[in-house]
Amino acid sequence: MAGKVMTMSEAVRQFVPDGSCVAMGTALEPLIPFAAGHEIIRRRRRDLELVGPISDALFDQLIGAGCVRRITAAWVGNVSEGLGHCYRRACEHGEPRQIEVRDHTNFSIALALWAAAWNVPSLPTRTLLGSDILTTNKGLRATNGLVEVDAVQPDVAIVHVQRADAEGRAHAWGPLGITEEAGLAAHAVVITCEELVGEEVTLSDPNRILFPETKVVAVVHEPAGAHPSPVQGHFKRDHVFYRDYATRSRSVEGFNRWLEEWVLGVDDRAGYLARLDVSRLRVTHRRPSVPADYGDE
Amino acid sequence: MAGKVMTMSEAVRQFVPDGSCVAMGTALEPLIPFAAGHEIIRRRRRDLELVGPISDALFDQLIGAGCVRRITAAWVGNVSEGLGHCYRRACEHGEPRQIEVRDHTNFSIALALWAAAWNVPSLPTRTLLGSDILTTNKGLRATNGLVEVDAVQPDVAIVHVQRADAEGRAHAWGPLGITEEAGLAAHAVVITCEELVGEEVTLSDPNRILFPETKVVAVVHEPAGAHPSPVQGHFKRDHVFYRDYATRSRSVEGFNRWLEEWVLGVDDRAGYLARLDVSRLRVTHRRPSVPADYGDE
Amino acid sequence: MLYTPQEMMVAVASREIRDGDLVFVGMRLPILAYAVARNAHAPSARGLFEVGLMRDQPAGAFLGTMGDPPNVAGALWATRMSNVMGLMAQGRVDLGFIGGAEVDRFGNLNTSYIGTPQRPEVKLPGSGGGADIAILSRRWVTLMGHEKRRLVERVSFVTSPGYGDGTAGWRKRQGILGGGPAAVITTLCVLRFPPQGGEAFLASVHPGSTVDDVRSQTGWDLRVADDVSETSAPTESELAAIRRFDPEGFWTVTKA
Amino acid sequence: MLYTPQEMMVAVASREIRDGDLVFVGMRLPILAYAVARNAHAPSARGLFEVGLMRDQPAGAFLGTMGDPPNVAGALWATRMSNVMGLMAQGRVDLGFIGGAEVDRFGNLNTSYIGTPQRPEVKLPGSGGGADIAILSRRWVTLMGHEKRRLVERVSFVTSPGYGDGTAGWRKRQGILGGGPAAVITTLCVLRFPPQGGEAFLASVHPGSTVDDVRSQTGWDLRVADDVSETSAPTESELAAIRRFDPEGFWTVTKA
Repeated sequence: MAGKVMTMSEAVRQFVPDGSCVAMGTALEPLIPFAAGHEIIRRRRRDLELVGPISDALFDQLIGAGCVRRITAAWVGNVSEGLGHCYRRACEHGEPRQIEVRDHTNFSIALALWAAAWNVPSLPTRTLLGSDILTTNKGLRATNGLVEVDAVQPDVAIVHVQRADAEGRAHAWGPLGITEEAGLAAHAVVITCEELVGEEVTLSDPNRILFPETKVVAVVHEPAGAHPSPVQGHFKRDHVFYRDYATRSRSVEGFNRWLEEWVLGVDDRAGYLARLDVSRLRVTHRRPSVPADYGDE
Repeated sequence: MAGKVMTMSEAVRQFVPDGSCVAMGTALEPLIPFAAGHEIIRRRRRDLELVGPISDALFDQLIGAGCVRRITAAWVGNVSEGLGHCYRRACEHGEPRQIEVRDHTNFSIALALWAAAWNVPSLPTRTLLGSDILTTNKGLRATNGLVEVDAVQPDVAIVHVQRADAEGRAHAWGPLGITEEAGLAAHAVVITCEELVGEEVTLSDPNRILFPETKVVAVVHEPAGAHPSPVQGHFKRDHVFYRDYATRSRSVEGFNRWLEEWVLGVDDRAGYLARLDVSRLRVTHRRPSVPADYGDE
Repeated sequence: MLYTPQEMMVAVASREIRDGDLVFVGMRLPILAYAVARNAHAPSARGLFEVGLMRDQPAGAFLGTMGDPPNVAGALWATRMSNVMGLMAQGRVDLGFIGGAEVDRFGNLNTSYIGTPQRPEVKLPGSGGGADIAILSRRWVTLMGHEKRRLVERVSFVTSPGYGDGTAGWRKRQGILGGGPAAVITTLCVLRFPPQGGEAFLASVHPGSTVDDVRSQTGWDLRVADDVSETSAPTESELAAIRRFDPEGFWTVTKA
Repeated sequence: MLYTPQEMMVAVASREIRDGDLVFVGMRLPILAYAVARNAHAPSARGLFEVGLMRDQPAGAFLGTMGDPPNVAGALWATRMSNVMGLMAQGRVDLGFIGGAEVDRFGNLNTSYIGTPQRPEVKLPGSGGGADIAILSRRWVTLMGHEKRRLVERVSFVTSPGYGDGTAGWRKRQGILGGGPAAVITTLCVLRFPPQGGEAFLASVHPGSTVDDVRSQTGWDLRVADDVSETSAPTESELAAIRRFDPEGFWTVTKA
């Protein structure tokens, strides 16, 4: 298993330099690459632009840790709990730093990525008409009854999937949000996966492969790398963990203690998992898909 | 198996009236709904607009049979043999009738359908710049370094798939061409399938379902309904049949004899298959995909 | 029978769903409202979820988010968000639900900024799919706790447009396709709008509250319908359904 | 060793593929050219097919079309055409192949109309993905039988633009991203273009033909390179590969 396989630390070191534009959490609530985000925090990355639709807590953590220069997203908070307290502090008091916000809707951020995937400057849409979001994001312009959504091209899309092979052929299932367009738009894709499998698995179903392997620069085998977000067939969502984060992140001190406990105070995902019992979240009941027959002769 | 299941004859009678705009052959060479096209010919449908990318012989047959008013497509011919002789006669001599041609490229027809799927008047692209196709299709307009591709919204998309259930949840695999955007753009979708299966099969893999069932108006169980085009896991392409069609369709008389033999002279697909040995084309070697686990608890 | 204000809101919201509707189901309470309606008067209602799902029945287990595994198992379609939004842009979504932080007398929602965007007093999470639903669905409903600071004369920032400045034809002038807000369901009452849109009025008051309570808790001089009524309380079967899908009161019992 | 003109064309086409290239593989002969290159000097070349496929090895069996089942088995990606075209629009396709009916001295291709579009003498099948490849790939090559009526001074209809009117910077002035034609491979010879584009010149003549043969079969006063050479004949291994992937000569033996 050589190929593009590397550790999370190596992937972040190589492919998420300071100042990068990074798409994460592209499937909305499931498959959020928290392990990758936490490594970005540990490596003290700075001045990142984060691109996403609805972001469930991960963007809030990166903002609180001071990694973020700009948010280009439809929503930043905690889906089951409400507000993102670090996001609030950054926008309201510049704590720990000022950030720029480019508001989008879920639909418009998808179109911004499709524009980049097709290499056009913008795409038109009928959403956003009559919304004040048009006044705060100069990448959205109303023109004769439509809104032009400017292309957003991430330097890298970090995507957590159920399984991938060493060359980066990734299978993900369940709702995909804007995952496909994020990977096609980005200059490069980093895959983190629950299972690292052989190509006899991935190539058995080429329709399920998310991206052309030519876009994938790194494959990180990171089981439970999406915790506390859910992974179909592997893990349920850890609602309690989200609630604990929401409560503790209300104050800067509380957030910093949370960050020390779960991110800075551990070396890697293994260290994080050592402090946690994920077995209670593990999906035990199987629902295998009926195979498709790719027979050719 | 009630639901939306009906015969091909019933589906064409109800959902392909004279004058319809019909998308077919959206996966390019595979999965071409020949059985549906032949029923359209038998029912003497007239003044149709046909929408597709590269069309492999089916559009040529519909043109030769006098069903077609307009072609909105990237290519009409016989992929392994070359020219479409009925298409030539119609364009060159108005035989059997004049047709209007709205030339597209493969990329531009896909974008025209995405525009309809997203309900916008047009989408921009960087293809077509410098091509004279811009002079023959008024639905394509060069404007400041880009080309605007006007939306194309079929009344109905007819799609052949490997399997579907009675409600029209369809699974297709292999290259999809512009199938997904055609179904999302169209007002309605007619599914023809190799296998009619229960929802325990289709819902076992919701990521493989092509369209929202709310768009599907008819499901026709038509094994070998794509012959002579290939169907992954079921049938190889019948190259000899395409060659025979190419040879015989060189003359009007030859085409009419071909049409009598294979379309007008049979009542339905069963009659067509009775004149043919498809067993030599059947795929016998299996390549099942590795299942995806949709376990949730 | 005792019930919480959230249970009242869910019951009222579920009654907005008509049989056969394609419902764009938002976060939190609307997920329960769809489940309740589907199990009662709207057996053929389908749910569409922006995460990229369509369903014709509620999930078999509790959902903390629409992307939780039980919402995927048995789904009719698992796809990209842009495909789901495309259906809504085609006018195929009959009813949408949006959560709001602030609503004003013309049904405009603010989920972005309290105060100036440059230096807000409160930065709210943002639109998510809210603006998309407000602009593209045929009709929509919002749910929120009834507080004077949340029901305001005019929102400081219109994230999801209702009837704008309330003048006739405002939405059409913006080029908006969808029909606009049908109701604001709060912890105290239900506000509705004239058929052609415009200014919200008090349509019904939940049991235990009065018209005066509602008006005193509303940030503008709230109009009251001549036929203002009492909202019918959740039925036993509605409550049973709610408690089946939210057994621990995650959504329907106020947190301390 | 004996070989057919089509085998010569496939061998020459395969030599245009560089190791590591992402190749947009067109219909017919280019499918064989990719197979030959992949098995010889370009082991890491990948093939991209407009039908919606990416591969890193030739199909295991004969292909009548790129959508035949053997081309799907073992594919690296089976997807929508628009995704494949998007990659090309991003400049990620190194080399494309286009079949042409007519080519002119500036490398423009006509696959649409001979004569006027309103009432053509010959209606050709159309662009397919040809114009997309001509405009969006980094460089492209076309293959065609060498006949005077097919190699013309100026095509009557530009389906797939080469260097337009041949003036410097014509493609850039059109806003075209891709680099344009690199070679025209015919049954008699190979035409190439100056680095900055413009007019085709005779680069090499296939064994058995002469410069005069080629010029007399060409519809314009064809320039000849000072260092015009003889095209090297297909090697035994090239022919072996061609015949492995086209065992019955479906593509490489002229039909009676």
